[in-house]
Amino acid sequence: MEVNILAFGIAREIMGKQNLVLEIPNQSTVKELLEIIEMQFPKLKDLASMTIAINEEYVKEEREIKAMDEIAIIPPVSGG
Amino acid sequence: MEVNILAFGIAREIMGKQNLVLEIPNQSTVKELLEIIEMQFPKLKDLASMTIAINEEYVKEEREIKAMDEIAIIPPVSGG
Amino acid sequence: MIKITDQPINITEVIELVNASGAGAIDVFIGTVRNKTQEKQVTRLEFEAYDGMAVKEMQKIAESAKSKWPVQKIAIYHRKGVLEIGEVAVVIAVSTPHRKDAFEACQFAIDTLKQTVPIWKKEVFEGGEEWVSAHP
Amino acid sequence: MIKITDQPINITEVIELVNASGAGAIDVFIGTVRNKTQEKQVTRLEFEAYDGMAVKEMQKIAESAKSKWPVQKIAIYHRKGVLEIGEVAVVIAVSTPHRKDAFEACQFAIDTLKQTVPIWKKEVFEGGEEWVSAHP
Repeated sequence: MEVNILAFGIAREIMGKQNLVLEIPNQSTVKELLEIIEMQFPKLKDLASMTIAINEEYVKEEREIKAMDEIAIIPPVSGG
Repeated sequence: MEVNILAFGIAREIMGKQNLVLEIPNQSTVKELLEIIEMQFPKLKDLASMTIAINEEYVKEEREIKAMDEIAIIPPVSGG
Repeated sequence: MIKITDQPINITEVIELVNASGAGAIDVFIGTVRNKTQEKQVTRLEFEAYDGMAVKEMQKIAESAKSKWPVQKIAIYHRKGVLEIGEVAVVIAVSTPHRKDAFEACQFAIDTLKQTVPIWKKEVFEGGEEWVSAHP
Repeated sequence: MIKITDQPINITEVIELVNASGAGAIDVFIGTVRNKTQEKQVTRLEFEAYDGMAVKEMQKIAESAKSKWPVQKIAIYHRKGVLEIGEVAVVIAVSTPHRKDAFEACQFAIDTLKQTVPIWKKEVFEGGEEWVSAHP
């Protein structure tokens, strides 16, 4: 299935854009999605951390991706 | 000798005025001064604490009073 | 009383939001842009936010502070966009009946914000730039 | 940047006094008049100060904070006279490079002020009044 991914901060810079459309297998988990993304953008592996938020919430790695999910890549936060 | 004493807060209310002139023996210490004042205004003994400041500084009880000292009675402070 | 904004933050406005007649103490934390970090001269900062989620995470912090301390009111404002030296990046104001709780709740809020809220800061130096905390 | 005043305190003015380009953090404590203490309804407060000594003791607190933490600037303003509910009695602002120091130095300043600065507060209730902390 096709999913739409938002990227922020250094992840956005590494990926070259804020919005990315990716083709992933149905029933992929967050963990699997992360692996697919890192394969495509190996520089993301150098980050201190990288997590996924779905529908504006942090989620566990076992969470299954659904077609309508709003997916966001969250590199190490540094607000404040 | 004659000394001029400033009083604040509840001490001022107990003594009935902000400025008090007292006759004390020459070379009296702060401790002795406190005793003289408490004798004259027994209600001061009910306070949680009472100290003396001289020339705008906290002083030890052994400090000797001099004629030109600015003496102030400091009941428990409660600023802030 | 949670806001992400690309306009300068009005500190007085944030403080007035937490006024409460039962409060005896207000603690306010203001994060400003420093002119240096680890001996490098910073020219400016650029903040980027995942707005919707950042607001949600800030709301969680406010709820969590209220559950841990007797917080009367709490306000959290975060700036985004380009900030020059001395400008205000974040303001957190907390009102409580007694002062110890105000300090604790406010410190909890800024500490947690730095860990959980999806906002990113890029430091721009003379001849370089760096996303803060991005690399180990 | 120490002041005893019988006029309302301008919080913004106090905060601006501690602006410093090397500061990344400002903590501000604001003490306001609560509407109750130990379940009694407070009508107003009356603050009395031994002005000259109070300023000296506040200066000592500022110096002491600077010796204990990397304080860039510190300002302490205290109001005196009659204060209504919600009015500001004291404002302390501290700027430091990092936030933990700002919180600690500011909390130290207000805690010490309450112990050493010769200022006295009378609470006025419906049908009574009481000098705070006067009696054991």
